[in-house]
Amino acid sequence: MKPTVDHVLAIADDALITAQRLGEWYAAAPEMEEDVALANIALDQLGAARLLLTYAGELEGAGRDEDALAFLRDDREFRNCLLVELPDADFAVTIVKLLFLSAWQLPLYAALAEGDDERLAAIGAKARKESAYHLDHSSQWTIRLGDGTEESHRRVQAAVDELWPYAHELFAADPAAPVDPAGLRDAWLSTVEGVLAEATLRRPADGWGPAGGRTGVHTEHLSYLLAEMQVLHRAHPGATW
Amino acid sequence: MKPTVDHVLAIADDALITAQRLGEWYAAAPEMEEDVALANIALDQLGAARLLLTYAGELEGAGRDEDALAFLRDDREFRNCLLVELPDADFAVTIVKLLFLSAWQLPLYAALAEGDDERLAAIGAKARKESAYHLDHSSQWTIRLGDGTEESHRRVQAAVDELWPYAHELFAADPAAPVDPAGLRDAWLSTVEGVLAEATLRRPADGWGPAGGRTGVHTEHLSYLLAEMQVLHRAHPGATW
Amino acid sequence: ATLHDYFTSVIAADQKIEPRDWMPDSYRKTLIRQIAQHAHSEIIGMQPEGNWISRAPSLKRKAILLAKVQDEAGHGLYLYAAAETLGISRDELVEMLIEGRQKYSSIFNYPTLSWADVGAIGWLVDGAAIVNQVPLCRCSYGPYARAMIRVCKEESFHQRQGFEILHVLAHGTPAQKAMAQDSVDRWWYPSLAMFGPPDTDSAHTAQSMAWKIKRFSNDELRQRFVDMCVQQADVLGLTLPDPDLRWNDDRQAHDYTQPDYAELMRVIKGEGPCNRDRIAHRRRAHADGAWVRDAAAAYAAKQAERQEERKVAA
Amino acid sequence: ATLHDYFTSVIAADQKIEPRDWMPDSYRKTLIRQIAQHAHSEIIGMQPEGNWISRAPSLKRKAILLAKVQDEAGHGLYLYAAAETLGISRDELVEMLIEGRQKYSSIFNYPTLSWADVGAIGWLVDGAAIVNQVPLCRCSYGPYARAMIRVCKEESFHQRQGFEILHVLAHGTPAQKAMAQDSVDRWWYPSLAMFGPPDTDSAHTAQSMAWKIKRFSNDELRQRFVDMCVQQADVLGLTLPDPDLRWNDDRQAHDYTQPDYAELMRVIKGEGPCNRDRIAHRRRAHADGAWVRDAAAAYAAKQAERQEERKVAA
Repeated sequence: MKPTVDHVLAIADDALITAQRLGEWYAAAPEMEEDVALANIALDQLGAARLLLTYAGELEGAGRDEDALAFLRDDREFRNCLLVELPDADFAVTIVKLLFLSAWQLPLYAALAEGDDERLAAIGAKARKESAYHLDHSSQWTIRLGDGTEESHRRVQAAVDELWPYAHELFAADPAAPVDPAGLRDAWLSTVEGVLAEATLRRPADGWGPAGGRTGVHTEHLSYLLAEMQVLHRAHPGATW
Repeated sequence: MKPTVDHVLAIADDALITAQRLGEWYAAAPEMEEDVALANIALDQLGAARLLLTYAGELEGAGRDEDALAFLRDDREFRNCLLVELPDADFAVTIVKLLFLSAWQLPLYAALAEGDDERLAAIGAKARKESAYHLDHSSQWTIRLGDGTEESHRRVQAAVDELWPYAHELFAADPAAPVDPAGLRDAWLSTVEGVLAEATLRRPADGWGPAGGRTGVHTEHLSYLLAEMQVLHRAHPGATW
Repeated sequence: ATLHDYFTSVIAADQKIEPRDWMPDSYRKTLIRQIAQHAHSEIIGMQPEGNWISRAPSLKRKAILLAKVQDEAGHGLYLYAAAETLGISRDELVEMLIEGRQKYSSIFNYPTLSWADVGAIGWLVDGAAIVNQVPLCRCSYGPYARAMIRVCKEESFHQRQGFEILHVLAHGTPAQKAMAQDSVDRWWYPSLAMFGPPDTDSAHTAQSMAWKIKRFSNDELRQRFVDMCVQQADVLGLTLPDPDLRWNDDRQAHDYTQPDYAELMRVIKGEGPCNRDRIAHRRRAHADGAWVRDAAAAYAAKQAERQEERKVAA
Repeated sequence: ATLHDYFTSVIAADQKIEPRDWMPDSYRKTLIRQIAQHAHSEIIGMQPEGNWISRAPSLKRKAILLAKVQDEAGHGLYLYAAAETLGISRDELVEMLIEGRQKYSSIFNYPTLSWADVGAIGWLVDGAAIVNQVPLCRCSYGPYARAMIRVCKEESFHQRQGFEILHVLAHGTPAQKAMAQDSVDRWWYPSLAMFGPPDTDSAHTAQSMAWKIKRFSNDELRQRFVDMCVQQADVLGLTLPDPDLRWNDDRQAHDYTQPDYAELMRVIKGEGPCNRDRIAHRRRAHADGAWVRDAAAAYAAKQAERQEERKVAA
């Protein structure tokens, strides 16, 4: 059975919005090496997003290509989780967002790679390798920040506390999805808890879990992000670039 | 002789972009009374902008109303000075921008009120009273900040130093304008120098004077401002609101 | 007669308690809590609507919205002033707000996701506020009652503006109409929840009624609001998202589905979509503005000193 | 033979000076200044183009632009590494950049006002950089020459991408074509100015030529660039904004109008449209990142200590 358009869009939009947020870091990372690394990760996420959007467009069968889906939907039509659209208030937030996301993307892409749908399997096989790098990169930074200075520990703990509730949305059960997200929670928890422990960080209690992204009810942040991302494309309807 | 469209747009766009920047302060001013005051000033500027844009549209004769001019031009078509589009990095910057602008708008509107063009005279007569309030408000704050604490003195002096070069653009000679801006410089200087003196602030030396706004060559900031301001209007071509 | 007797007789006679009058401590505390919560709601309420100032789709709408958000700041100011007549300072109240020790209306913890939400807030949220507040114009505490008269006048103006926004959208392009309906779908139940828990669960109602701070129960007000909205939704051409909403001839009122009070409790507890953002925004504004307030205070002190010196010299 | 004689003979034989070799102090200083300025230009040069990452009009263009800006960071890194072989640290160089004690290419003090500017920077600015840098691949200082080989390979890739952006625009809608022409109009003269002042006014040329750091004069390189662009502009279908540009059969080269060197001097002095923004951005990034770099250093120190302890314990 083919996956639904919305299921593919969810994964695609996670990657696209992540790339967009990471792209905001250009020439502003704490180290030049990190400028290179963040751009690399943004490129990986963008690459996966493009393949997934293209596939979603084909499944939909309405003639929308990757650009139509990226630039001509409004925020109520985006299916990404709330986590990825939150503003990157500081480097700690960026790193923890990436940690939480890539610890989810990695088992997801791995499962897709083994799944029935050939297209998703091919995309998953490519993206899982990249996810492994993203997870490693964000884990290393989480550990450095957590076990670094008092200031960095305080900041990264604040980011973990702030973002933890948003991780719940990633695992909302959906048996109709190509990979039921509920099944990814154990792998995620074991990865993330391990990193937090090594980083001398406190794992927050579970509780409040804001959601809505998968059904298009986002935070107030997403429409600003899209306004900027889409402005040029929309200003020239039908143009090619 | 009727004024040119561009001359009216210059004054209109100064007011419009000022209103847009001031609007960003909602629920974020240092005091609640100041939330009210900044919104008031934003409303005055917006009101003047609407009258001027409407008039510019009539002069142009191409059927563009205030909204078409506000929402459907891109940054290269905007005629505002660079000063008003600069980001309001802190409250001191906001106040000094308003001081510089209103010390220019007041004699400008006064001269328009006495001028030959009836429409501009009517707009000038209304707006000059508002400008007097804007000038008073920004002067009082400049003095309070300058003669307040060490920190506030430092911040407002930094804002004055940063923004001073941008004031030169306001006075570029243009004998064809309804009011030649060059003729406003003396009044401006005497007002602003008086305020700076009372605020115990140093008047910067004249020198570099970035320009380009009046011919549509702006800073990189304006297109972001417009992307946000215009996003909704542009997303629904032809709709009424 | 004791002071308490006098207080009771004023209330019984439907006259006003004024700041100079003796009043029971619990009456004072109840009023402080309620007025402060009301003031905080105005201040926090600037945020969801302010979110659309920069993106308002026409200059006229931008001006109206700016003016409305400005009015809310004004309402906050005179409500804080009314609370101050009870012997507490605005600074203390603001402190309690940003520390989360006092509440504001939970409705503002929902996000404004589209321009139509500005309309829906005006129509439904301000509409609910008016239904709540009109009786407060006759509240037993004078300064609060008088503040409410002014607030209600402006609120009903705002409500009409919200209605008009939705009306234009509902009669506009298909995309605009969909935007309006989506917005009403999201704001309807949270608006119903603004009247608080059902009377059976409401903690403060009985005492507040006796004191004539409150004049109608939560459920009475909620019913009044529903009946009002049904009619207006019809004019708008929009659907209230309640399949069980219908006229009940026996009750001479509409039957309707209750909002999810468990959700209301979660949002009050802090688990709404925007609780953290709203308070963080307020805290940031407060912290970022500290140097400005310090400067104003320092300048005022210097000026006072200078004036003193001039007097001495004269 | 003295060390100096040996140095001179290596240069004369067109061989490479390597970090281990003796070199005159002034040669070292000249190279440090030039390589550092080059590295700084890569780092500052990320900003004008990066300005369009968030708004790139298609996902493919976004990816290409992200990759390009990333390459610039990479170029910066290996140019700083080349400078470090001369006995100065990257930290010192970065410090000099953000304090304004070392320069970067003045071209990056112009704003990117449209998407077409990303194309124009690729085509004209990277094009000019390549004309400048190809001879540097044969520069007498080994590490710099080798860095240049790698940089030039990537730059010519970037130049083709820029050309392609403009080509698509110039063959697109009227609005796109106008955008492309406007962009070329704004970037043409600043690009010509990238080759520096005319030979008659150029301070460092003679010595640098003798040392084989520089191989052609400013005016020779500028001419080469003009001749190259004329042909490519023709393919693009865009006009170079110089009415006096024409082929001179005698010189077998194009005559052209010189850029405004007074403007160049003003921009170098700090009075370009974006000098302050570019440096402020760099400073802010440096300051905002300090706590992260501190954390990384602290963690590395702890790890080293732990390893030491493990060794002792073993």
